[in-house]
Amino acid sequence: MIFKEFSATKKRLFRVMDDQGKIISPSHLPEISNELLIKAFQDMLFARTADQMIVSYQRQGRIFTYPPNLGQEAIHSAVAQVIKHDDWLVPAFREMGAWLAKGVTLKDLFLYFMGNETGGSFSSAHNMFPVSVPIASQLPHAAVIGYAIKLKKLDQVVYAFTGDGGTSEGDFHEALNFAAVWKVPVVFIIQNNQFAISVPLRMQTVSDSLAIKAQAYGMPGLQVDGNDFFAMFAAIKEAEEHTRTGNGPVLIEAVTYRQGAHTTSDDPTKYRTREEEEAWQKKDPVNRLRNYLIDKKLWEESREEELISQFRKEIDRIFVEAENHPSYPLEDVFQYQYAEMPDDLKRQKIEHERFLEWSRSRTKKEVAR
Amino acid sequence: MIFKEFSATKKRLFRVMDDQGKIISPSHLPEISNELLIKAFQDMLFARTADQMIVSYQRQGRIFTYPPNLGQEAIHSAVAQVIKHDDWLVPAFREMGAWLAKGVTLKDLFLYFMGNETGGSFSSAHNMFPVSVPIASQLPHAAVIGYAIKLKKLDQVVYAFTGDGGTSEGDFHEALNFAAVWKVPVVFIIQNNQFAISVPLRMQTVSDSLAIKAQAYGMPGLQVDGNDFFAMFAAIKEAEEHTRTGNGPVLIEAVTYRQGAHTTSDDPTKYRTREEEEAWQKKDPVNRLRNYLIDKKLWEESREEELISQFRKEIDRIFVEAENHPSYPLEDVFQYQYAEMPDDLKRQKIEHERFLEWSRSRTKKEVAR
Amino acid sequence: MKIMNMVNAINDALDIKLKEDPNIVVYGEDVGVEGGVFRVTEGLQKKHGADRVFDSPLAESGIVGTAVGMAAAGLRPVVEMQFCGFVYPAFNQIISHVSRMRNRTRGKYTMPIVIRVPYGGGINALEHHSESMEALYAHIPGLKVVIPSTPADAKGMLISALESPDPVMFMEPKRIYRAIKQEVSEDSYSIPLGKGKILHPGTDVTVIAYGAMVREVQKAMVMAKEAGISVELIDLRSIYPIDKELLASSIKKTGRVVFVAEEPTAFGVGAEIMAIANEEAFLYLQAPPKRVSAFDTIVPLPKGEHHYLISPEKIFYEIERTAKF
Amino acid sequence: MKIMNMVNAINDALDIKLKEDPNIVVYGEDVGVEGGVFRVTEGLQKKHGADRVFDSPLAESGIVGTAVGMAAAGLRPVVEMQFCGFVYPAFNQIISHVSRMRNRTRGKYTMPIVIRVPYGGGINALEHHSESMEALYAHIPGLKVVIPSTPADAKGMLISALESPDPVMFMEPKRIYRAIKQEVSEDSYSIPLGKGKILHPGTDVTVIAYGAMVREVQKAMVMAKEAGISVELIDLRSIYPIDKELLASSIKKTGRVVFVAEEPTAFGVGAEIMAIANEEAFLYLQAPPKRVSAFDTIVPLPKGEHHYLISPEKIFYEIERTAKF
Ligand SMILES: Cc1ncc(C[n+]2csc(CCOP(=O)(O)OP(=O)(O)O)c2C)c(N)n1
Ligand SMILES: Cc1ncc(C[n+]2csc(CCOP(=O)(O)OP(=O)(O)O)c2C)c(N)n1
Ligand SMILES: [Mg+2]
Ligand SMILES: [Mg+2]
Repeated sequence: MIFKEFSATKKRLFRVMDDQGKIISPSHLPEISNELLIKAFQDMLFARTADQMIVSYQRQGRIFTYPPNLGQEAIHSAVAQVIKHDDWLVPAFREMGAWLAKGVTLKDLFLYFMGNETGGSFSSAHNMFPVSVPIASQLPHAAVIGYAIKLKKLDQVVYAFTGDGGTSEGDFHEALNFAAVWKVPVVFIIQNNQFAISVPLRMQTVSDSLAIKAQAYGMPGLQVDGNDFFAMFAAIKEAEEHTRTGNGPVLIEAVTYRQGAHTTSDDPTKYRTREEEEAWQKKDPVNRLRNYLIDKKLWEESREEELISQFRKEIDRIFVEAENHPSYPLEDVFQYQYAEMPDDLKRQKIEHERFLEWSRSRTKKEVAR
Repeated sequence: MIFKEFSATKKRLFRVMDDQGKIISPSHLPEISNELLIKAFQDMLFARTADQMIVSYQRQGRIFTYPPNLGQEAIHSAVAQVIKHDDWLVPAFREMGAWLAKGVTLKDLFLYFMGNETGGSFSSAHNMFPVSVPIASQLPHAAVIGYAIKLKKLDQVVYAFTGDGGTSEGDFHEALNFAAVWKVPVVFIIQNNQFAISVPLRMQTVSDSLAIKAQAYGMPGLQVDGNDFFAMFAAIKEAEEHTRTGNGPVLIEAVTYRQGAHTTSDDPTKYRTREEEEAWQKKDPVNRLRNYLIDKKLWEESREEELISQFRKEIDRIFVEAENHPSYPLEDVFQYQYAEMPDDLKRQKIEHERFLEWSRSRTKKEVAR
Repeated sequence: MKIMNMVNAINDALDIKLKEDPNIVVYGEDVGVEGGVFRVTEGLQKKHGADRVFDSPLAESGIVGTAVGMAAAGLRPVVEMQFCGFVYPAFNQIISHVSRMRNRTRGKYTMPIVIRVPYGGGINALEHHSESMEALYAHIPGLKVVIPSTPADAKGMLISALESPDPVMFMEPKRIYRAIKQEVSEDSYSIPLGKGKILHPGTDVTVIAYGAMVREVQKAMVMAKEAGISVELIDLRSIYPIDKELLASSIKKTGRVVFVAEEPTAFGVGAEIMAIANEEAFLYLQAPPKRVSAFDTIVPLPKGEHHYLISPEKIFYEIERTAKF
Repeated sequence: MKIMNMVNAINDALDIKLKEDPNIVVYGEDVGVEGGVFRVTEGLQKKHGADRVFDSPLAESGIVGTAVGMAAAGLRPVVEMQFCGFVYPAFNQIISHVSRMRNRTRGKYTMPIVIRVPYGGGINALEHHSESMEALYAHIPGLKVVIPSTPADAKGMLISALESPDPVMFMEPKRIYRAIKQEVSEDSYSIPLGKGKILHPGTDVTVIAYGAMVREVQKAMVMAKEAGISVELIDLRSIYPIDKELLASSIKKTGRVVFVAEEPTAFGVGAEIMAIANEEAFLYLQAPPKRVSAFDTIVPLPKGEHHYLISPEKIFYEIERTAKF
């Protein structure tokens, strides 16, 4: 009913708690067990810890470019608590908490950001697409996994992510339209973190909201406070039920803020103010949920420190493991391009190996001299 | 105020007259002089006559493929009465009446559909783009002519056409978004003629209307009875004023019906019923306006016959002129590709001429034998 | 055996595979009720249901993009691009996903997608309706690009494409859609992709062509024969992978190469053929390999197309010049 | 004269022309406030105003498509595509409109558009960030495709592009954006498009390269010199139009050709070079022209990129083999 009550056409943001973590709309507080709630919070903590460590690994030159998730964790955790084993996840590239829920191992994740393809396939994650770097191009994929689900009468839904910037691409439009016309089970989630690299939302679109774009496709649209775990959880839950029961796709705009840089090569001070950043830090999703939990005596600050240091150890152990992972052989450049390697590729490989042999013998000669 | 009163969000179709040509909403009857109204009607008659003659020329094998306009003339005539000399027209390919208003000569038009590029540039039409065959790809052009207008502080607006099918393309989305964000003077007109070749609207989109897609871009959207000249004229007028005075783009969905085939190579009986066709013929825009005019004693049936036979003579004269137009030389294949012909192209031309010479001498030899 | 033109043969291949493989779905603009603007999918929706043969919204990127999702989810989509000139909106999906998903996911997701593309000139078409852009696809790692020149090949090659574990750009020379009729087996049979075919053995000049140009070369061969030149005609059939072995052995035999295609010349398939002639048979070349392909301009509208199209006479002219070099 | 890297030089060219020509507008994703992700447009918005240097929504087809409209209306848009791998969504606009508007309208509307494209590998980038797809553009009639290899060339060639009456794909080898510094004139000067340049005269082997590969060839030349091989190095600079005259005269002199590029090999620029070697200098060739370019696979992520990138040693290896043939 949230989708009706807060339909994007009404221009109301759906929130359950305030910026301090006080419940402001008890009637909308979703049913969720204390266990699951604590798990959801721990998931957020874990993702945040991993995220921050990756950023520092990057500063140490141990991985390449990385897009920080800081501040957007409630969205990912909400999906994580709802998504089922057979459901599909079609990621953009900034929703680590959701990936982990689908079974992506930290090691694969590290390998990928270390620039090792072996990780990028997320082989252990069932029914999950790889990261999609070309903005919004993943959305048509999501749209039509749904068609396959319908055709095969499977009990699955698809969760698809994009950013606010992604809504400007033609593929956003085509994907949502296909999904609506074909009435398939997809939950489209826009992480509106206010920026596409340096470009602020107002230069991206002047529509009343991003959620209202759902109108263009005849699907329900909802604008949610993406830093409010309860609101996100309730929205995802309702979206999931709606779409799983054959009512077609839905669009959720999760309003949030990218607290970190766009990627580790970006410098946000060039395009936004310290005041803005601080204002949003006050709405931090982890803090809000923590406040709530502490208030309800479900959590203690003391426990957190220990937990995080445990996380850190674990994360670092895996990171070192990933660092020690063998770098991949020449073979791997070739073998996955086609099911059966075309003669031409075979020859390119053989020729290159011949060169490598020559090079080795040349080096030996040099050394011998 | 029509755009407010009939805003797409209210799901109301804007009409002024009924299917018989009776005014049903006198308060919305636009101000228009009798002279202009008669001109508008005659424009529709002329376009329809030309259109029908082209279809029959095509049947006689005298031109190639042609997309008939039958049934959509009120939309074009409304634009024709409002568009100014310096305004831009960015066509799709099915709005002949609007082209003629921009100064496209019938001869050019015929040449184009005869497959002669000389016509296709519409050289006599000031500030008008050529026909855009790749669906919706013209819309980004329209969007940003508006930017040039703004930057140069010109007093111009842009009229851009697309079909209902065109709304599914990514370029529709990107164009409307750019125009809205950059707040430029563009009137986007969707001719919703119910079909994209054989594909009916319901398989194209399931949004409440096409006009409501304006919501996704934060611009006004209006659904108009496209077979009602008064409604179209009022809508275009208001859109023009709105956008010319710096309020940004607007979207008009003109609801109509393609009474003819998609093109002369199409057979509509494969995908629609005779009943449907007949139902729409009853709403024919020319008949509706004629009824009104006769009722108001502004027109007599007798006058029409003579006028049309005059039109036919004129059209046929020009058609024959176009048929006698010299076919274009080899030179023309090459000379317009670049401002200065690259050496490579020059050589391709020279080599081909050498071949042609050889071919001629060979033929002579054959003849001599 | 049954007399079929290429439209019938492609339709037959789709029909057979739709029956055999429940994962195949066929869609695109107007392919359902209408049966495609060229009637290639005519009757398939009636036979196999609107779930498996259907119309899509008018959006090429969406059509190919959705095929990616379907393929990952275990289906085998066959999508139609209405004309070669309208594939461009789908380029991002083709290059960024279709062609590389297997590699990027180390084989986790594969893309058994067939993209059907009617292409080529000579049909008195509107602008944007006569393009021959096979070279663009051939340059993209991960795609297969094939082009039949006869109904029988079209059927066998399409069946192979529909069994291919990797994406195939299946380009259909629309100029000969209905122009060539021949006996075609009604059975399911396949012709391996990646293999060319010697259509006519010869000793003086190797002529390499594909699609609608094969027939034009055959016309030129009548003149060549009169002139006493023995032509070996190769139908390339597969642009990528390209049959270097076949090309090399023929070129080594004749020492002379003429390549014939509708595409614009610069940076086209012809350039790759020239490269192959050198890389594979340098010491055997007795004349510079020659490209007979289109000018580097857009295809003119019908009234100018005769300037642009490759005529049998022009092919003969170049064959003769190469033979006499 | 001032020491500049390529980023500075391009920025300087834009700055000069923005001053000179009021019709120039510069836009794209992040080019305004941020000054571009590579900082190429840094400071230009401050200097020339947000009306003329600005950010656009994230939509490449929209960016190029709007440039078409601007050009027709008398402006001279310079748009940035953030990476070569992200041009694909704009292909339809580039092929269907940018490249052919002049021809379709018989010169009524022209397209003086510059599309800037940072391209190439070797920068430890994410997937889709290392592509070299110049061949795709070179095959499209109506475009010019140019690639500088030094800051000074970048400036002069960009100024020419900004004065070109026709659309230019201005491809920037991002690997050497900051790696090469040199004295560059602060004046406005132009280097004609369509002309290559002999960087180093030689007699044994003609080596043809462009962009970031020029520097790699120069490294290989040290080895070649040691081995007693005299290399003539040509910086192609313009992929289309291509400087056949220069290529022909050099190849006629040396009789041997090695082409070096980052692009995937099959159906690439290299193929055209092989074709030109044959068409222009067949009787002079003493060894098969050789392509040293990338495998026909996607560019690996950084950890695998060393397998894929063209090394100076590999270039030398092929130069030597060709010289000794
Ligand atoms: C098609 C395409 N164009 C440009 C880029 C470069 N790019 C990477 S991320 C990004 C901004 C994305 O913004 P948004 O969708 O809001 O996601 P966010 O980064 O904020 O999570 C851009 C422009 C790209 N990856 N793909
Ligand atoms: C990009 C592209 N895809 C496909 C086509 C083929 N095509 C020509 S017209 C048409 C249907 C257009 O429908 P609509 O936009 O409703 O315009 P209408 O023909 O009804 O006026 C199609 C699919 C095309 N011209 N361009
Ligand atoms: Mg964002
Ligand atoms: Mg229509």
